[in-house]
Amino acid sequence: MSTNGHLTAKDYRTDQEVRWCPGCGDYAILAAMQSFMPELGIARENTVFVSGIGCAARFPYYMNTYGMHSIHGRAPAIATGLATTRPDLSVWVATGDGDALSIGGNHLIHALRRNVNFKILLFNNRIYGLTKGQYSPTSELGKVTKSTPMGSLDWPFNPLSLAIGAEATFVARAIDTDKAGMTAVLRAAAEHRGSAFVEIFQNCPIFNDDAFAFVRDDKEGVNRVPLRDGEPITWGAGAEKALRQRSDGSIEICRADDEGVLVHDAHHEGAALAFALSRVTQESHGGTPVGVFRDVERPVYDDLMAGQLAAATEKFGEGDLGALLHSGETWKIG
Amino acid sequence: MSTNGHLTAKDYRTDQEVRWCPGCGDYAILAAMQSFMPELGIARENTVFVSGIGCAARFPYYMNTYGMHSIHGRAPAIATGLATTRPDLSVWVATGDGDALSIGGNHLIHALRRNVNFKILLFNNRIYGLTKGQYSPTSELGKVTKSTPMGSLDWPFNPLSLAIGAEATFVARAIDTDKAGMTAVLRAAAEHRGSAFVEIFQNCPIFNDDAFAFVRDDKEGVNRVPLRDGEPITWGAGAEKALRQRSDGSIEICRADDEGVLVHDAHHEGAALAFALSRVTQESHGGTPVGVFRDVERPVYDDLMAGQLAAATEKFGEGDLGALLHSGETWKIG
Amino acid sequence: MSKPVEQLSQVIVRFAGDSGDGMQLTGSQFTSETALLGNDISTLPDFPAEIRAPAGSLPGVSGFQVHFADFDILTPGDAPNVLVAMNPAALKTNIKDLPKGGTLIVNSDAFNERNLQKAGYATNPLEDESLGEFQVHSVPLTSLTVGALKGIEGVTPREAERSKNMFALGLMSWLYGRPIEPTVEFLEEKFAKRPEIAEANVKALQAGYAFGETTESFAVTYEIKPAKLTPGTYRNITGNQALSLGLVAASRLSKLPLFLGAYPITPASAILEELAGYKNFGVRTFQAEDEIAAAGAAVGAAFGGSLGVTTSAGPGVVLKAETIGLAIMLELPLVICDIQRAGPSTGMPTKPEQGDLLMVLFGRNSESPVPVVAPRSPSDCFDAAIEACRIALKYRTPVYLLSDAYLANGSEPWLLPDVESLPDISTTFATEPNDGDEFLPYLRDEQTLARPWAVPGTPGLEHRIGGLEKADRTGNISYDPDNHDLMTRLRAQKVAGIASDIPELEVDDPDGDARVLVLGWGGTYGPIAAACRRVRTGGRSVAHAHLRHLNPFPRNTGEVLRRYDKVLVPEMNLGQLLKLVRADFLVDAVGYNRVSGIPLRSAEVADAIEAMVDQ
Amino acid sequence: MSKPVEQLSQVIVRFAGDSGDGMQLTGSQFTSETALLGNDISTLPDFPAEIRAPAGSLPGVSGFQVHFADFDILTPGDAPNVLVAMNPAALKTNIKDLPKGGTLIVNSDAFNERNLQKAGYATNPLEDESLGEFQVHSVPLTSLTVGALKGIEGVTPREAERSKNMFALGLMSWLYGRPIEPTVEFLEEKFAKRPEIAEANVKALQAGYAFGETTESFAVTYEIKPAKLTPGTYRNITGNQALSLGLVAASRLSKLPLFLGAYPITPASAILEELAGYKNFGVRTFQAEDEIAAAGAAVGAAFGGSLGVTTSAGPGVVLKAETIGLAIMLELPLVICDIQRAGPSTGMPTKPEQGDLLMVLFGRNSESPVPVVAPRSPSDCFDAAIEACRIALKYRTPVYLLSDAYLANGSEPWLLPDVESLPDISTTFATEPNDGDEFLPYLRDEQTLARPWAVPGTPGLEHRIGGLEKADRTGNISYDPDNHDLMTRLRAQKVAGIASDIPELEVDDPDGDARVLVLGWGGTYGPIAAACRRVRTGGRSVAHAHLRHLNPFPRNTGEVLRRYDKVLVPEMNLGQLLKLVRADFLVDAVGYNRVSGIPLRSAEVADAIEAMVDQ
Ligand SMILES: Cc1ncc(C[n+]2csc(CCOP(=O)(O)OP(=O)(O)O)c2C)c(N)n1
Ligand SMILES: Cc1ncc(C[n+]2csc(CCOP(=O)(O)OP(=O)(O)O)c2C)c(N)n1
Ligand code: SF4
Ligand code: SF4
Ligand SMILES: [Mg+2]
Ligand SMILES: [Mg+2]
Repeated sequence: MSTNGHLTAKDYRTDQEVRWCPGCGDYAILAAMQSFMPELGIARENTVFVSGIGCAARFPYYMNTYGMHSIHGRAPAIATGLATTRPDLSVWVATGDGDALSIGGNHLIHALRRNVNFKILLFNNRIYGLTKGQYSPTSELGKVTKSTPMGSLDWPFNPLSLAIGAEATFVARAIDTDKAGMTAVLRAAAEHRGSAFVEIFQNCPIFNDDAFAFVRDDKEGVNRVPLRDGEPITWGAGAEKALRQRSDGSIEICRADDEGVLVHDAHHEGAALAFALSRVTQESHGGTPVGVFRDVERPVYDDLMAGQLAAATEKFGEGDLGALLHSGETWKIG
Repeated sequence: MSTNGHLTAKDYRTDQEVRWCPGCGDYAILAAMQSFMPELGIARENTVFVSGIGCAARFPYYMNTYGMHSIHGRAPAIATGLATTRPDLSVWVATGDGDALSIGGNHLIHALRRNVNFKILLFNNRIYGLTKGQYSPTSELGKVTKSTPMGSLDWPFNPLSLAIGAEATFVARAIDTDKAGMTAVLRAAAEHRGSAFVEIFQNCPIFNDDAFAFVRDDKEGVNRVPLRDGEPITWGAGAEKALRQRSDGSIEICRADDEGVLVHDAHHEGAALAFALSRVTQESHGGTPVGVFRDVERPVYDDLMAGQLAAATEKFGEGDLGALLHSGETWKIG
Repeated sequence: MSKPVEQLSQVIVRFAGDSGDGMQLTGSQFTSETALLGNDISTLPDFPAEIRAPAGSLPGVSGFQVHFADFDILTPGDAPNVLVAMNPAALKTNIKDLPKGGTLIVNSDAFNERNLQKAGYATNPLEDESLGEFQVHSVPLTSLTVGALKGIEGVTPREAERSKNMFALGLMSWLYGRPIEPTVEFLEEKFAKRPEIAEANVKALQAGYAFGETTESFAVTYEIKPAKLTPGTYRNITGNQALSLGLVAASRLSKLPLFLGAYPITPASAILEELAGYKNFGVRTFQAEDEIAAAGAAVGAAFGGSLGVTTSAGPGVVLKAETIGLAIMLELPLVICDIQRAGPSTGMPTKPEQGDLLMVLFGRNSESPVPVVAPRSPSDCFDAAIEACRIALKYRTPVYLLSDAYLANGSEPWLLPDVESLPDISTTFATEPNDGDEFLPYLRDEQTLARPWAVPGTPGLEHRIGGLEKADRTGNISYDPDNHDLMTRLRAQKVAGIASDIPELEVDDPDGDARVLVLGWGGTYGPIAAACRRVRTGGRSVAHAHLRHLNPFPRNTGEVLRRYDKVLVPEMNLGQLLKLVRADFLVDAVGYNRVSGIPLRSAEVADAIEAMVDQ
Repeated sequence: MSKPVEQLSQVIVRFAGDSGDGMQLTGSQFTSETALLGNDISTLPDFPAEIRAPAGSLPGVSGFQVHFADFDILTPGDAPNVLVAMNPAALKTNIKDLPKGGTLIVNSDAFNERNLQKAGYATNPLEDESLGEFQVHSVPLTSLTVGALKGIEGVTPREAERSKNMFALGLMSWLYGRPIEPTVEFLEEKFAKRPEIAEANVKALQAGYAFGETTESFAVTYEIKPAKLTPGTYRNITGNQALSLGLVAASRLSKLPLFLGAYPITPASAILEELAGYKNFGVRTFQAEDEIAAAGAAVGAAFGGSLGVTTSAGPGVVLKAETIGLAIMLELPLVICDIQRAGPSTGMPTKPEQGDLLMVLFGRNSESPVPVVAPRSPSDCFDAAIEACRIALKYRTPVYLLSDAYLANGSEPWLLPDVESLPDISTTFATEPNDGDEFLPYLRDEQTLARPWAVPGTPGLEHRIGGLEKADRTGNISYDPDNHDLMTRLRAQKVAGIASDIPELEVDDPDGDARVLVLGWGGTYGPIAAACRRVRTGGRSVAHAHLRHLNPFPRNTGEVLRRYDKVLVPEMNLGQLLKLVRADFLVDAVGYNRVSGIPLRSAEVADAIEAMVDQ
């Protein structure tokens, strides 16, 4: 009675009323995910969503798969245990910028370096939504929020730079309302064996409205820099702008017909280019790359673990409990 | 009765017997620190060492300053509270690869992004020393240790890449036995306002002997790539080798007289070059850069905090408790 | 031609509506108006669960209850006498609390098909029999408001509609004879930048007031005489506000700068947010990456000579345990505020509970004693915060302050203290060697057993402390068995000794002949005291003692308990204080336990007391 | 010409030397030899504090105590009869434990000026009067060893010197008539790759044995008859090994793969290290980034259908509290092993304590009940681990297993169980809807109150669980007050109900007329039972009951306690079980408490019992 077969987005809806605020970007992400899931061809019962706490973290309740709404920041740790013991499952983590980067930062970076086989969707709204509007680790410096009436003092993380610095094998960015772009990224993430890290720009109309208006509403592509593997990185209304690397390692804007325009190579083994691209931001360059920054192969933690179990069994035979208890120096009495 | 004035290394010794194993690299680091301290010209009583737990974390007991040997991984958090409230102090964190990168990873990256004014010395021996030899987050993949009899499965962190990805403003590397090099790095770290992150290659002769032999014993500089600000990056016995950047953002080895040899610029605002340099490793390039990778100015958390306090006082006047209690809507009875 | 005025002693009004309906504002303005009349007041908001649920849905209902009277009152009331329901969902979720014969005012405009369906009503309750037992006033609040606001320039129909809460407030103000001037002032200030909105709101308010006067729906209006309160200046205050002010006051009284390390969490976030506004008091607020860092930073600040404080709720407080253990070993002052909420785990984040008592006492590895202080009412959070800081500073120890979601969000009038009357809690840093030429960081004060607090920057007192067991006096690392036993006992004695430095447990037994003692602690003071009143009104005697110090207990606690035949311990948990007093005093006390995420109902507590008295 | 043989009933030998002297190996080989003779044995290593201290220093001393006898023994012994001290530091730190008249064997070669100074001896104790009350055998172990090994090719002088521990072992083996063949075999295997080293060690061993026979220093040799032990196959085992094997066995018995999430910490690391070697048993060990992740991963694995386990010591266990709270809400099986060590905070990491009982019971926010199981001896860790897993799986709940550093590192002969005799603890996953067509994840088993365990991959049972309060049966999020009260009580009842599924508390009262009951728990079984023996030998009666289940208590616990006039509760803490039994059963039990980081001394416990009996 597998649920595999001809599923549609509807099959992924649960009977729970969706309780995000009207206009929340989370709706669009949910819709995109529910539409994308059938394409994956994985049975519903073999799919698991794990989350921490936050608005974003309500996600599992709305996906008609297995799911766990756990505790704040710990979803990557829980998913690690699940994915490592159940390689047959498709495991997804839904998390927010506070959940993933504040309290859960350590689990995130360790999951990424281990390359455990699950996909992390970070709903970045640059604010703590659920606790009603304190600044988050991605909030811009000087942000005035409930907890920072005179402006925040902390320099924000760039989630992609952090992930790349943490040895991530797959790093991408999408926008809540860009269904096509997000679906492409989700597809690539699902295809990637190992940890995949996807930052999704998500609007929180209640506490941080229009934080990403510059790309979200950018229908003409004036600000969106699409990354397409193997293609030159160009953008603008007429694709007239482009990126190229300076000799000092940083990236500058040039014209599309200039020499040395960067050709995107998501599969490049070295992380330096992906890192440099992650530093291209609206503030610094007037453009925001979206798409897959990095997608490289590296041994996957769960596979390696399974491999060691197989190798040990090959070498010592399937464990025999009686023999194990009797191992070491024994002696008989009576 | 300030202890400032003409101090020597001896003044920084405590009456506690140093209890590292014979031959431990920690001794050299301690000696270098004790020699360097007087040069700083800061009174002993204004210096504080904070540590977590581990062999490295015993460091404060041996420095005749104020000190706290706290709990595993939390030193950066504790130092944040101290440095933020006491800008008059020189605060140093001594930590190990397990302490800083495993359990304490989150506090580390947050301290770095905030740019709190303290200096972090990470004694990297690529092993858990104090708990007697389990692999650490910097141990190489496949490492056989007590807890990984068939080899470790986790891809290691590159501490410098992680720090740069976490928006660190100062990132450097030194070697325990290279007193001159280490002192130069300590000096630069001390001069840097904000968080400074220094990885020190430290030998653990008991559980991970010779992990860094390739640079530690490299008196001829065959493997050591010294980073000198403003100078071309060259090395080798006759300084015949050099680094240069490929168009794909990665770094390659070339000859010192080739074109395009990288000129080191630790103060470059962009983090991309420092990141690329952090990817140059013995395994990948046959050379190991040491020295200051990155050293840029950015507003310091504690300064910003002090600034807000001053601005608020300027604006509202020094707080008056009576007036505060009576603020809001009040009414009189009787 | 004004209507007849009826005298009442007390009224409990509950405003309920959609999250977007502005019920919190309505409630608090009604409170302000009422305060000015000199009534005693107690209020309790009922926030919807964490996320803004869709408009009109059941989880989206927001409520605010105001209890006011001509005597000193103790709680916001078990159940309202008057319910104002702005939509069907608000009616649905609140009507079960309204007693028979209660007054119900509904916005009939909101009872359209869509809203009825969202609230799960098959038929319109205004049109069937279901509300038969209440005095129903069905008022088309929305259309009346929109009608009243016609012609104000620059106000959209939506904006006009949104003023309907002010219409409701106007109507209620009329009904209970509250002056609307303070609200007019408030609105004009709040919307100073959009005068047309101010105008709309004021007009709606006035229209509501006028509607009461003219409509036939309301035959009488009510008067509640001022209460006989202690003379002085009052302000209405919530527990979280009072706690924050208490911390600022403690900072001033101790002459130490306040450092707060916190990570946002319901229902504690408001303290971080409140304190972030007191920078001109030298208050530093640090929003940490997590609760561990928040506590750690507070310990670091304490080491540096600040008054270190960290705030959270249960799921965050557990994370601080290892750090508190360190502070116990370091013997540094630290205050940990736990605003308790319903659990376990994430539980019901917005709801109160008293579930963390045993956790704060025992939730650390090994023997790690800590004092615990718990406020009894919203305004008492002020004094309790100062008391927690006093103990922390004097005894160089972490102290837990146990508030809860009920105290945190509830409010009451607070008789403002004279700053001069507040206790001097100043402390001194060590500046000199304390043993000949030497400085021994663990040489204790003979009386308090506190160790010296020598802060960095003090020449000659350089020393190192840490979490490993330390030798008595010197503080050096020690593995000596007898030393460990000694230090373990010294740490315990230090905390136990605080008993001689806190007031004795007082008993409220007005009749003097009670055989039953009710023992409570912390936030249940109001409901228990109200229950005792009720029991006494019913002709029975009962004694009430309420613990503010949970560790150590006041020195006469055992004696008090043994004075009575029976002891009832009402708690919003499964019997945590109960366990402690049974263990410590071997009295066969009995618990009354409700773990419902709502404050104890005094009527139910009264029933339990009566049953025990009558046994 | 062999020397006279004297019969002894029991002996306690302590080997003490520098960390580099190989005392652990020496002790464990002496144990192996002794086991083969059929004596009962109990051993306890005494590791130096965490870091390898400089050679010859006091903190660098490493010890190993072996107690063996012709009867069943209960502890490694309070104090040695024989002390072997390899250097002055070892003498200094251990001599205070040797009773008057005890035998002292010292390596006189090591008593040079440098070593004496490092140990803080002003004069050489071998040359002054200070050792007058002992039977001192001053043997130049080093030079005798080096002499004996002359001429073995490829062995450096340093290596020869390092064999002196084998010389000492040989001598002791001769003295107590132990066969050295097993050690010869062991050495040949251990140094198979360096036969010259094997040869050196074997020669040293034999030389030591021969030395005993020939020297005049030793006049007699001793014999200890075999003990009457239950027939069967034995092996010597430490608590951590037994615990690890118990977990592997539980995995087999439950037919679930074992997943261990752990972060290294003394004294728990050995479990991670041990289990990492059982990959062919399908055991997955995950060395996490911290304790929170370790626990979290175990919860994730449990959700996926594994037997999820996490191990740590106090400072790590506190960090897991929030995650355990989640598991309580999720009602998933999980076993948390706490190898208790002396605290608070970092405390004395290598030393035992029973300080975490109240923490594991209460150290989480709100009402979050968990069963607790505590083994009583090293080998009992095997059964206790299976029992913890059984309860976790059957009741779908986290269970704490409370061992300690004493059990963890101590060893004793373990009568190997038949695999067939081990309990069947297999469990079943839900595979079908349980309410018509629907699957209700919180529909409980009527008897156990456990909810169904439906693992991902099961078609049709897709469901979502989480840490928010959930509605009875459906598991949907619920903020309903009555539901919360119900669920809180159901969770408590589920755990309380386990009382009917565990054995009654047994009382050991051989005389049958005891008026004093000694109640212990966990790792103090040995010392307390030995103390009771001693008391009875002294002619007094005393009863002993020892708790393995700390929550819930066995159903007859109250009845047992009330049967006696007085109850003494000896603990390695300040009275944690004491508090619980006083609260639960209102008995005026009294504590005997030592918090010294060393096992309770049975002589002292006996004194306390006698004092109570004689009162
Ligand atoms: C241990 C703990 N600390 C704090 C909280 C309170 N809390 C819940 S969600 C959250 C942050 C939410 O921000 P984010 O992850 O960005 O999610 P969003 O709501 O913005 O989607 C916080 C601080 C908690 N539930 N648990
Ligand atoms: C909460 C907690 N978890 C675990 C430990 C045990 N522990 C102490 S130090 C350490 C790791 C030490 O490694 P590292 O930081 O690299 O320092 P090193 O000893 O190598 O210098 C561990 C796991 C602890 N003390 N506290
Ligand atoms: S608070 Fe923001 S993030 Fe949360 S549901 Fe509302 S709009 Fe979305
Ligand atoms: S174990 Fe290693 S790191 Fe620790 S003191 Fe010994 S040599 Fe140094
Ligand atoms: Mg967010
Ligand atoms: Mg290390």
